[in-house]
Amino acid sequence: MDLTQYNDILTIIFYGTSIGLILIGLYAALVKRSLIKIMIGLSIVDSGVNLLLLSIGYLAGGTAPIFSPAVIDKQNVIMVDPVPQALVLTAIVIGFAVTGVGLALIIRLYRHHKTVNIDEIKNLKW
Amino acid sequence: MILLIAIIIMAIILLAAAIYAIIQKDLLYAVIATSVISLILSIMYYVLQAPDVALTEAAIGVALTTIVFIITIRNTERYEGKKYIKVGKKIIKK
Amino acid sequence: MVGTPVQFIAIPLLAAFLIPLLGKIWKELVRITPGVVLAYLLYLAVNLMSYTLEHGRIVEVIAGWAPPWGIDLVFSPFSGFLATLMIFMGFIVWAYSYRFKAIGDYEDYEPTIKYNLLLMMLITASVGVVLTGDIFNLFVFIEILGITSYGLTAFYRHRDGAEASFKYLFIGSLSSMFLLLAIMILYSQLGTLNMADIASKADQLKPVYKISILILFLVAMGIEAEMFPLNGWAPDAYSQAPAPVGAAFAGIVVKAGIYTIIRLIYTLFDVGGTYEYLITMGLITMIIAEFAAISQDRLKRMLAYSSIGQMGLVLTAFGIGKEAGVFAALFLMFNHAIIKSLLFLSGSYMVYNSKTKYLKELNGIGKQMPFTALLFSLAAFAIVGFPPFAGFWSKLAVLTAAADSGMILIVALILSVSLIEVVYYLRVVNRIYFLKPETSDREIQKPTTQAVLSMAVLGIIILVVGFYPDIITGVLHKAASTLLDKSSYIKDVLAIGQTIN
Amino acid sequence: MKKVIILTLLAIVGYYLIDVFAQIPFGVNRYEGQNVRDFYLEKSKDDLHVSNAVTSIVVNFRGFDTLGEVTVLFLAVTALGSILYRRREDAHKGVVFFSASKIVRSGAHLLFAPILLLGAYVFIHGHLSPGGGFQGGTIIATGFLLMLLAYHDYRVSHEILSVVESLAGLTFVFAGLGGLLLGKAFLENFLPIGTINFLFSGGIIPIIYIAVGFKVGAELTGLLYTMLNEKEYKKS
Repeated sequence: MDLTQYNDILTIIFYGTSIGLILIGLYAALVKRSLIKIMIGLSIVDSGVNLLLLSIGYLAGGTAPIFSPAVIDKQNVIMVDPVPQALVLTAIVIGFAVTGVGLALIIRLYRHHKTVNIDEIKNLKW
Repeated sequence: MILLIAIIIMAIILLAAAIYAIIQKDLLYAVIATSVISLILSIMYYVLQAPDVALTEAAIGVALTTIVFIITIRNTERYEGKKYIKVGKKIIKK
Repeated sequence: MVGTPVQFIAIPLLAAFLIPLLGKIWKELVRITPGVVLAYLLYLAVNLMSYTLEHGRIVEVIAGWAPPWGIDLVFSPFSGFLATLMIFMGFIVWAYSYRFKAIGDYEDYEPTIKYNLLLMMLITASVGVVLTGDIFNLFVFIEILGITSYGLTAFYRHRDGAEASFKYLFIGSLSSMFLLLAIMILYSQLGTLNMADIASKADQLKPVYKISILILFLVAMGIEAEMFPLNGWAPDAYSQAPAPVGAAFAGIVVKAGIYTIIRLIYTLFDVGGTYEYLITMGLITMIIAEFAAISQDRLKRMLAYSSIGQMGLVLTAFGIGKEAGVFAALFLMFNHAIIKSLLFLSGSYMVYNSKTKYLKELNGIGKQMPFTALLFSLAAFAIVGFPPFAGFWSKLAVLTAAADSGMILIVALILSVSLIEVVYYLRVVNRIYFLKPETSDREIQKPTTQAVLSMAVLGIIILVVGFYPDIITGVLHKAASTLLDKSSYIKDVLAIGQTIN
Repeated sequence: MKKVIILTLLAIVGYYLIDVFAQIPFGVNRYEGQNVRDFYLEKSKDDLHVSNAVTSIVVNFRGFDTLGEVTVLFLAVTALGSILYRRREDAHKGVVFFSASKIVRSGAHLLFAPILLLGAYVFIHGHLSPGGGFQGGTIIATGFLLMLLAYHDYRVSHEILSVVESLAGLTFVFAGLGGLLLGKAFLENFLPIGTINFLFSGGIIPIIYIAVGFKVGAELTGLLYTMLNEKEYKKS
């Protein structure tokens, strides 16, 4: 698949989508009053950041950074940057871990307060 | 060209799903929307030549994150806000 | 040399993976292992410290790929000093919580295992943050720090720990997002993640990127360092977490946050006005926190706000810059770690049996718990900076540094804020000794032997440093000059690359 | 009012992000001369004989990050267990859930073994093809998830999980310390590197990735199990 000629459109698509995801997620995380909605917002933000990080490592016309038997002997193969991919891999796993802990906290808050609405959980000032 | 159109459509679905996820009051649907986001993201990662990340996102984002959210919703409440209340097995508007 | 810096991370990890297995053999091992590990690390840290003071930085390469390709750990007088301090405080906190009742009184052993694991990893992650020379590795350690802090804050089931913890988690996730964005922009511009390499290439960076990276970084790390608008999580987390964990937050975690800000500004790059910004934010943080502290009616929240105020003072001192300012800041960090931890440790035994944790329940407790109350008042006198105690010298150092730089306004502000501090600490001391208790038949929880010993050690350190400040100032001067010497940092780290490749 | 403030804030953040990222060209080689990307690609092929460059970065060049990442998962499971912990007498008074229908149960049974096999395949071939310890481990966890959902009384032994987890973690750390003991750096390869694109290549990299696979699989299974058992406070 050759997308080199559409690079300008792709720039807008990838950067735009990821920044859009970040903003939508931030909006949900800051405005919504339901704790679960807040976690959904945070996970959307995470996805946006990951897409942004990955788009930075992309090279037009590059192949995946894998020296498979089909690629290994060819000269002048352009490969996309593997470093952001490794970083995103780490970030996804860490994001999942944090989401899991956050949701466990929500379950425990629900045990005590029988609600997941911030406005009704106010023992400490929010 | 077809690929480009496919990417554009995916980007639109991605943003639409994100907006749907935050305006939907039924949290279960919102969570399904986030899993749609993850699914499309994993295709996008593949387009960006990152099969490793695509596989991770598909496994963690689509499957595990969704299931963890669903477990939480099952243990807490399904609807956002105070508009809905559960009477017996039915959900009614207040 | 007895070992290498990587052991600071590898040994606790080894122990962390072993602890669940060891618990199956003999349950007591779960409690003992972290202490043994921390004691060994302390021995190692002191040894490496004496080596590095003589011979300069120790740079360790991981996986055999020299900087800028691989990850490296840097043990310099500056980072080594902080690491040693953290491990020492970790050991004290471990000793204090060895038989802490609220942690181990469950019939099954699960919580004890989890508490010990999380506490040990909290310390390890802070040490990792301080030692690492790679910016993405820093992110990973900060995430470990975050996860352990969330878990420990919500450790008690009967309190509002979960709420405080969720607040912390929410802010922490946003912070890690900002940090990731900053790393991303940095990588896209310079193509490297190694701090020394970034510092040497920083001139190629356009000002717009520099500013955006700095903003993202300061927002992200201001959260861990309790900088002004971002410290809403701190009082809740401090007061809801188990007492030893509160001490660990004050003594260890905050230091890691401050360290990252300082490393970024002093080593990587700065733009014009960064130091003034640090001074301003530090002063605002300090003033707001001290005013909040004086209006608190619960002991732990008061201590938490006081801790935020002290961190503001540290930031101000770092903002003053030069050798004197950095020295004063490091001295303050050392004193804050020791004294504030002692306040938390002794204070929590005093409020242990009161249900509401209000200050008024402390009336006259000094007669029932003479030793704990004595240590608390010693620490209170030390932290406000009364002359023969440790806190005096650090405050004096800050004031002289500010006066030397001609910032008289700062001197005046620090002095007036100290007055507030004196008022609310003396109010508590007065309450402890001279007011009549409201109820006479109050149940008293006696501190365990380990807790008494650990508190006594801290008390002795306060006295010793107070009378002979020279035993610590030599190290601090050396650490301050290492931090300021940016070019030798770059040279030392990148030179390893030349010797290996 | 609060919404307006937040929207303005978001507008500023958005404008600023677009402003910064508009200056970073997309899909263009930005680095000149010697850089990290080319170095990693070259060394992965020539020095480590690992065909998947992402794997060699994740496990070797930046293996320390991965060690931290595994620790994050480990601690997340620990913290989650501590957060959801309750005394024995409080637990087990939950409502009984219905098992899934017979079709689903047989289907789950049929799929269980192939899913585990797929997971193992993915992490064993992590250095040759896309995938690796994290992906394979997650696939294994989804296999257990299927069984947990199909059978309400399906039990996973916590003992076995924690033993597997600990052993896998120890393997990772010992593989790292092995280099240190042999006079090399922590996590440095000390085994023969084999031929590229064969299963036995890459020295300690496949070993570490297999350990990661077991660890992640056990951890995520434990996490799901802990959360799924959290059911008695359901409104009744």
